[in-house]
Amino acid sequence: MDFVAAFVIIGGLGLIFGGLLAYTAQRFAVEEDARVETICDLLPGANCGACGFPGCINFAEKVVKGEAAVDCCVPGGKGVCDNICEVLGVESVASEIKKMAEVYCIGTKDVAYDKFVYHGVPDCKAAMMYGGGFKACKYGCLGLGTCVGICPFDAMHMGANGLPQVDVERCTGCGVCAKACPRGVIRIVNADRTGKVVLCNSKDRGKATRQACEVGCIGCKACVKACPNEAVVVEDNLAYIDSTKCDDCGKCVEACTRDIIKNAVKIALS
Amino acid sequence: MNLLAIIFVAILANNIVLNQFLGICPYLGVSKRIETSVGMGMAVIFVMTMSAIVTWIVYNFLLEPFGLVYLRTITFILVIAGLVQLVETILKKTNPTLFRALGIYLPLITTNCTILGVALLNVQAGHNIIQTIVYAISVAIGFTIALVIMAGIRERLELANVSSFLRGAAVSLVTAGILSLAFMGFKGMMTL
Amino acid sequence: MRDALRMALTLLIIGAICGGLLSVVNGITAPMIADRENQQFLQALEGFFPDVVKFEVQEINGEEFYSCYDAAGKFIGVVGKVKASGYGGEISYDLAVSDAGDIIGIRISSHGETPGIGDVITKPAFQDRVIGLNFADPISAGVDVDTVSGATVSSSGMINSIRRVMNVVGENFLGMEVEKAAIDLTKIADGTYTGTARGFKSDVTVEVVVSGGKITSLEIVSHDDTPGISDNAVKGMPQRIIDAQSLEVDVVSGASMTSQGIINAVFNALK
Amino acid sequence: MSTIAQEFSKGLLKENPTFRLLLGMCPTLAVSISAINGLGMGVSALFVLLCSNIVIAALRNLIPSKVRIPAYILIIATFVTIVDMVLNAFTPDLHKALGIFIPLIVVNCIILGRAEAFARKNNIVRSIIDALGMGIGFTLALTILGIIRELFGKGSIFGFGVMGTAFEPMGILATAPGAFITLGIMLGFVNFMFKRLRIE
Repeated sequence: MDFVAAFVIIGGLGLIFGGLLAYTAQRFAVEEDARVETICDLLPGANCGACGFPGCINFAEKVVKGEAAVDCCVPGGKGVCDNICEVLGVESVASEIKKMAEVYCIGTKDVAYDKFVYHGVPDCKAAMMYGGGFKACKYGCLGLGTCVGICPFDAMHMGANGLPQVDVERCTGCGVCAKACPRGVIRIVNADRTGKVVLCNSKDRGKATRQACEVGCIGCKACVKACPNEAVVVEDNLAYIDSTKCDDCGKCVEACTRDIIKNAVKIALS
Repeated sequence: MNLLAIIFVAILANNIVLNQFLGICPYLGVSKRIETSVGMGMAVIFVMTMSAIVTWIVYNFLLEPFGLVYLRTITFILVIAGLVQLVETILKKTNPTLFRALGIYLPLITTNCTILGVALLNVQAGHNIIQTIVYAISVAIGFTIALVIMAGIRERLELANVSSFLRGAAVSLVTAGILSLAFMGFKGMMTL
Repeated sequence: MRDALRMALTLLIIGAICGGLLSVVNGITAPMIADRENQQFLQALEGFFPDVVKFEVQEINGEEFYSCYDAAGKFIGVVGKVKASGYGGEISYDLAVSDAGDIIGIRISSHGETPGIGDVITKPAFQDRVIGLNFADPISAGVDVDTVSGATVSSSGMINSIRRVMNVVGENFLGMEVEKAAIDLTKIADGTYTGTARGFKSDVTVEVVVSGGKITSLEIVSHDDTPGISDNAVKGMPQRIIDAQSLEVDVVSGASMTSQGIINAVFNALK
Repeated sequence: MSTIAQEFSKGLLKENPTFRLLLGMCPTLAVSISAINGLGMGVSALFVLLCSNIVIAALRNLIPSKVRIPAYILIIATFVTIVDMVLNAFTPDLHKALGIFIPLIVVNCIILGRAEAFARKNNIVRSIIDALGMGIGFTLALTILGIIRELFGKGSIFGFGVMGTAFEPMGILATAPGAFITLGIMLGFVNFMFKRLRIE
């Protein structure tokens, strides 16, 4: 008797709930393309927003509806793009360029002077609210690690010199740090570029830069004159090197009095 | 046991999260933002009350007459799982943003110790149907209060200067410890 | 429609199999557990009554009382599995009373008292004060059995509960005339009497006026129990006692200690 | 697919259920008052996790995805009740020690968590290994927590007095706040170790 009662009661409850769930599943059915979930599993899931959509789930829905390009996912790169195309049955159009973040400032504590001592919330955006930041240079890196905290791939670590360092292997070029940096010190560049690069972001005129920092670019154009391939151009007191034209000859480095031009190729961090 | 005593004890003196340790996984997981906490609180209130009623009925009309008291845990957990799945499907349709915000923690309500705990406590204490409902609602409110307080604190903790190792769950556990210390103060005032 | 059926059927089958499996396993294990528990409790009883062989269970308003018999079938005593309310919530304990009415043992089975303070009730320091007392001795917290300092709430809770259980045991098992708080008003001469007893955490003094074999007025002269909590006891109890013209009134819930204190105080006044 | 060894070792350290995945908090906090309790809870949870992973992995294709959670819960609850009954009947003293923890296992998030995240997608062999890894990781975490709380809370380990009579036990560790704070600091310590190991 005991066996039958247990058998019937639990079985009965199971049946009631099975039926109830089946009914609600139909009545509240949400039309959802199965492919959305499969694609969502393929994506890195960092919700970094590099594709321009709020979170991977939204991107997956849009790409299935065809409202988003297949290779939007920057962190995923070619691999993810191929998988998506496979799921959607579309021919892959992945571009092979791998992107990377670069910190355009080498103004460490000892070379770049502070306007005042800041003991507020350890966050660059918060520091900016106090008279535009405690550093004399208006464009330099504040070193409070907003980018370190926000990086979804844990690719950004604070260096011993107080400036953030990019971990080349981990960085996927998603650009979250570039958007987060209130000073615009971080730029997204091609990971495989070679030649030289001007590691400064200061658009002040020479006199102001000299007062703020010992290594800031003063826009003296010495590098422009020294470069045999016209790879260097100066716009509002700041030098930029075009990596496609630069053949890494190093003449600009000798010409530069401020020791601000470094190698583009980074040695892997860890 | 008059109802006022039940309500007071369930919410303050013997808070289900801070004094009885039940429901910690969603408590830590969802209390990052106040909106999700309130959403989770509402879902828990609904599921807990419904499951308290249904389990009371099942226990008193199905299990006890047939002397199948040993099936108590399994039937309760089946009822709770069914109800949670129901809430999940309905929520997915009516409020998808809250559904995504709760994410993994909605199915985890099923294994949420509070709901099974309340069902078992009601049966053990021999509450009648009204006491069961009042107890379930007040425990759920206690859970929501603890959740919202925690969410409020954690939102401020994001900006605080917490060392990188203690950030996230570690610091919220220590905060929960201090909160539990505070709630312990109510314990002496009134006991069931 | 088809997968709806499949869903319902899956749950049905899994549920049924689980239910069946459980009942089979229960069928095997339940009898074993039952008689082992029986054995276990018998050993526990032997702790109190060495030569117990058989016991009967009787339930009185929610609490189980085990009357024990020796080999010759002679009634040798009662063990009650009873509850008291302490500081940290309910305390469940076993109280063993011999057929002569002496308390021969106490065993605390579960309590929520704060470790290090309230759990003195599990230690001889408290239990020896009560063991050996006879049914006839009046046991009331603070007057006959002083509470353990620092754990007043826990120990007075226990003592009041022991008094209550002794009355129940006396009445139902030992056939003694319950002398407890039922004072015979007619025998008391008119006049005003004062008495004190232990309330929640302070002494409660009352002034009782008796005339014509009736309590005409009952006033609480002094107490300093927790304001707010004890107020409704201070207001409620006198009226209840006067209406009932006896001390067998139930306590004001939520302030049971103070109410019990008032009853004991009146009892001491009219004793 | 990662190798068998990786599958097993990830449960111990990298994805330790208590310290990294933050699952199974309720029993961890409630039970780790003493080392023997922690061990007991860990072992019984491991056993149930193993059985349920096997059965769920075996049935993974038969159960329609819409009703998978109620079905898994039914299976887990059945195993827990069976373990409870069998222990109660055949090894009463072990059951007495583990008594209150066994019903707690039903609501242990690890088991449903692993069933939902792993056993549903992998074959039986992998599920067994995952269950072993996770179960032992959980037991380790619980025992360590139990040792710490018992050592400072009562001055003993596994019941043996260690700290001598002069030691004034910290009563708070036996209570609710103590559990929260100890686990919080333990999590901080584990994060610290992970950051340290990765950098070196």
